[in-house]
Amino acid sequence: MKAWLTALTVLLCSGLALALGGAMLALPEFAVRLPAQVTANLDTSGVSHPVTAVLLNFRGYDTLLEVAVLLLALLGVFALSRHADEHAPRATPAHPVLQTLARLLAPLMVLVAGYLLWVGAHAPGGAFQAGAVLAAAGVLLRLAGLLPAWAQPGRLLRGGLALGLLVFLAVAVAGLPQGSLLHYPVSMAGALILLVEAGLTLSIGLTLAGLYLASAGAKR
Amino acid sequence: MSAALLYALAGAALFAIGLAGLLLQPHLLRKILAFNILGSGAFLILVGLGQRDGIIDPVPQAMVLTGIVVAIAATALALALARQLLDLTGQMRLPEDRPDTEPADD
Amino acid sequence: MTDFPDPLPWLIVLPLLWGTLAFLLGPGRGGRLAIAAIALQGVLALQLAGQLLDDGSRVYAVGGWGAPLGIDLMADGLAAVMLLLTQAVALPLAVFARGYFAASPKGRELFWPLTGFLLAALNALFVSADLFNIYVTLELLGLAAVGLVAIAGGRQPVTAAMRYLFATLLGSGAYLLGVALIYGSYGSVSLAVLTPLLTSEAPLAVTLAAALILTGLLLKTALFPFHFWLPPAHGGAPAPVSALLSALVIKASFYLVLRLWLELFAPLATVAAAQLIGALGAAAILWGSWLALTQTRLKMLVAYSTVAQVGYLFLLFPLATLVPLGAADSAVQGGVMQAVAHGLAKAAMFAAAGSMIVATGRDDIGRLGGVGARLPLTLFSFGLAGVTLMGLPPSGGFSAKWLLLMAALESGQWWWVAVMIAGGLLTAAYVFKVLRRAFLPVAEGDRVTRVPRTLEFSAFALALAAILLGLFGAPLLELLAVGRAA
Amino acid sequence: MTPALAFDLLLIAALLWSAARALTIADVFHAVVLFIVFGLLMALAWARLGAPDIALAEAAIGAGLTGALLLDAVGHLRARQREPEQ
Repeated sequence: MKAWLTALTVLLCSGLALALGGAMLALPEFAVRLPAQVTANLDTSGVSHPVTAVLLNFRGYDTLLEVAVLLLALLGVFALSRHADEHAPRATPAHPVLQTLARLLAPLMVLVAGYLLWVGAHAPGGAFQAGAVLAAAGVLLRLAGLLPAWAQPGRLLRGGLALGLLVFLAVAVAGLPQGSLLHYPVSMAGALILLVEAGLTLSIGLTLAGLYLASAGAKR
Repeated sequence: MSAALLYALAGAALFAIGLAGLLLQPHLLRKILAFNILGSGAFLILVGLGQRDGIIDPVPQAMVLTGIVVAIAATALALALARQLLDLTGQMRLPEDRPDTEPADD
Repeated sequence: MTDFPDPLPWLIVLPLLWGTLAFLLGPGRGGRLAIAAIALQGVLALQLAGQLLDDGSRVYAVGGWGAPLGIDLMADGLAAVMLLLTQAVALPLAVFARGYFAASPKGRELFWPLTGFLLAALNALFVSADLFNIYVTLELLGLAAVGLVAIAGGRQPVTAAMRYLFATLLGSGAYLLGVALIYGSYGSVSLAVLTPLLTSEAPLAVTLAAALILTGLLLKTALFPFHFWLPPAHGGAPAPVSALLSALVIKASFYLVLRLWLELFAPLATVAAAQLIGALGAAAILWGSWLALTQTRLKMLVAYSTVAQVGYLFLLFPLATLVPLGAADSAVQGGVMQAVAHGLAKAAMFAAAGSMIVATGRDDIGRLGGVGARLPLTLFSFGLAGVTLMGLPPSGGFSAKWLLLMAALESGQWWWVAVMIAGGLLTAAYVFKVLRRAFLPVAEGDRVTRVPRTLEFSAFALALAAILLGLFGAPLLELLAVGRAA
Repeated sequence: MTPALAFDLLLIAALLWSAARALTIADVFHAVVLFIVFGLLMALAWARLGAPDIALAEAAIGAGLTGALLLDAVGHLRARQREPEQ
């Protein structure tokens, strides 16, 4: 019975793959083409890198909600780690070499994050990549035993976690009198996007690190 | 056939592999891996099909960046739940018994 | 449209804002803020409904770009009805939750922030006119819901949350694949741009996309046979969470199925597919009601009742697809009315069940003796909600089932009538099973304590609203007609 | 066959192999390692698709951070399995 069901599932999944493949080979010409529209509106977007323009301007609303998803996941992880066994979450002493390496690398990674944030306006990079590097620095420090696990975040940490979303919301709402949610005046678009990205980098870095520190790093 | 379409086809295969894994693997960690593979497949299709005429399209690329962040958020929540379940039941799999016969714990 | 403040964006921004602020305030804080903000959201939803009744449906270009480059929001009558339902259910439930968590603090720490994000996701989903943006709102909604199921901890709720998470992720995975195929076919994800492009001669990829998107959404709505995750999740969560999930969260994916079926995918709809969905709905009604009848735990009974009531929602598809226009209209009205009536009644029922569990200290139908004497208002609310679920006049449930009945007769599909009647009888059986127990005297060794009055009154307000909907449902149907092709 | 096409086909084969192996290999730790390999290959695929932003994010988030989370969970699982049953 079990083997029979497995075979059926594998068969159905293969069928799906084949149907998808077949369908992809028989597609018509595009009816709408967005790359040209992105290029045409790039000048008024405030940045010169197309992906950043889509992410933070044309489709910035998606990104706003996505930042909420990230914070939300951390809330879920907090809610669960609160019920975990009360093993004292403390840093375990790591190998001295790892500690030295972490001490050297972490500041470097913060610099790299800053660079990625800055360069995102006109080249690949931006808040998410920068935040990820920042988080990696946090994970590294944790692995080296230099950073304690987060049992529950204090007020300052909560502020840091929420900052990105709050800045983004404030900028979004500031556009309302000018016409619509997330409307950036052309002259200020570049500055506003950088402001949002700076807030996001900090919060995404903290949140991604928190996803690790609150659950994964909690018990050793 | 463009290279982009080739990657979209690979995405279809990855989606199917992930789907089969999600349905068939009882171990929660593997289910989480399977979900990530399934998601990667869908992302490849989004960008691959969007660029099937050989023109780089930043719109699906931005969507995939959004999707990757959503995926790690879901993965982290799933792992936290799986660890909690491990602490409570000693197992990293969902109990086989019918959910409506599970005893209440209070 | 230069009202200040414009209700449409604020309905999304406000809950995001107070959810974040509640998190900043610290564990367990933010209840009062939430209640005030949800009341304000209710005013905004009413204001928006007024605008729509005056000027017709409206499109809102976020960032001023406009589709297909930017993301559009779209509010029509259907969206406005769902927005009104959401705020109308959330406000009494927020009052209820404050009292509930004061009496039973397990899981209260992060309830308010998660609820804020949940409501933001719902409001954003109802007005989104962009397939990828809808994906993001679905993920926000799903993760918030899973987090809420798990907040109290414990083996059963965590297991249920895990199952629920995999179900909802699988659903959104299928949805996302569908969106990828549609973008790959046409080069846009805007509903307004896509609707004229999609014809009955759509490429195979689009047909596959429609199947994947609808299947993913049915999984999230827990339509039979995809209902396996719902009872443990809704039955195991704290009562205010169960109420939010049963009343609102599953309605969100139902709303998307309805909108996509009637609009974007309408050229692909076939009678066979509609009959299949209807048959699944019928199976859900019978199977869910039967299982509700066999439960021993009160919240599980109410949760299985949700499985059954979801079935009624899907009866509208065979009744509205490729049938005479009059029948289709009354089918849609009936289905939406059922969504609203069930939302109010099920929130009332879970709230009343929560009060009974707090009062008796256990979740056991066999030990409800004495509840009738000590919590008469709560039991009355449970009964009123039951009246709506059974579909007895003059409740909103009656109006809904009456409209569906008319559609069935008008389109000559009498077999759905038989299912509805059988479902109503089974519903009566499981509601009376609870009422009968509750009227018995207190069993020896048990005790029934009083509960805070806010718990009793908020449940009663919801149950009463479900009844009043039947008496004064006409304006709602008028609103629903805004933006729908006559 | 051009070298670029050969590279694409090789990369796709490696992607499918690592994905399938990650889901079927007996040991969970090996499965996670294979998944991290899969993530890095995905980053390469994104680079080939002209999407350096995604390649960066995939390497840092998809392979790196997800990998760290998964490895830690495996460590937790193993520590737990060594404990006697409660």
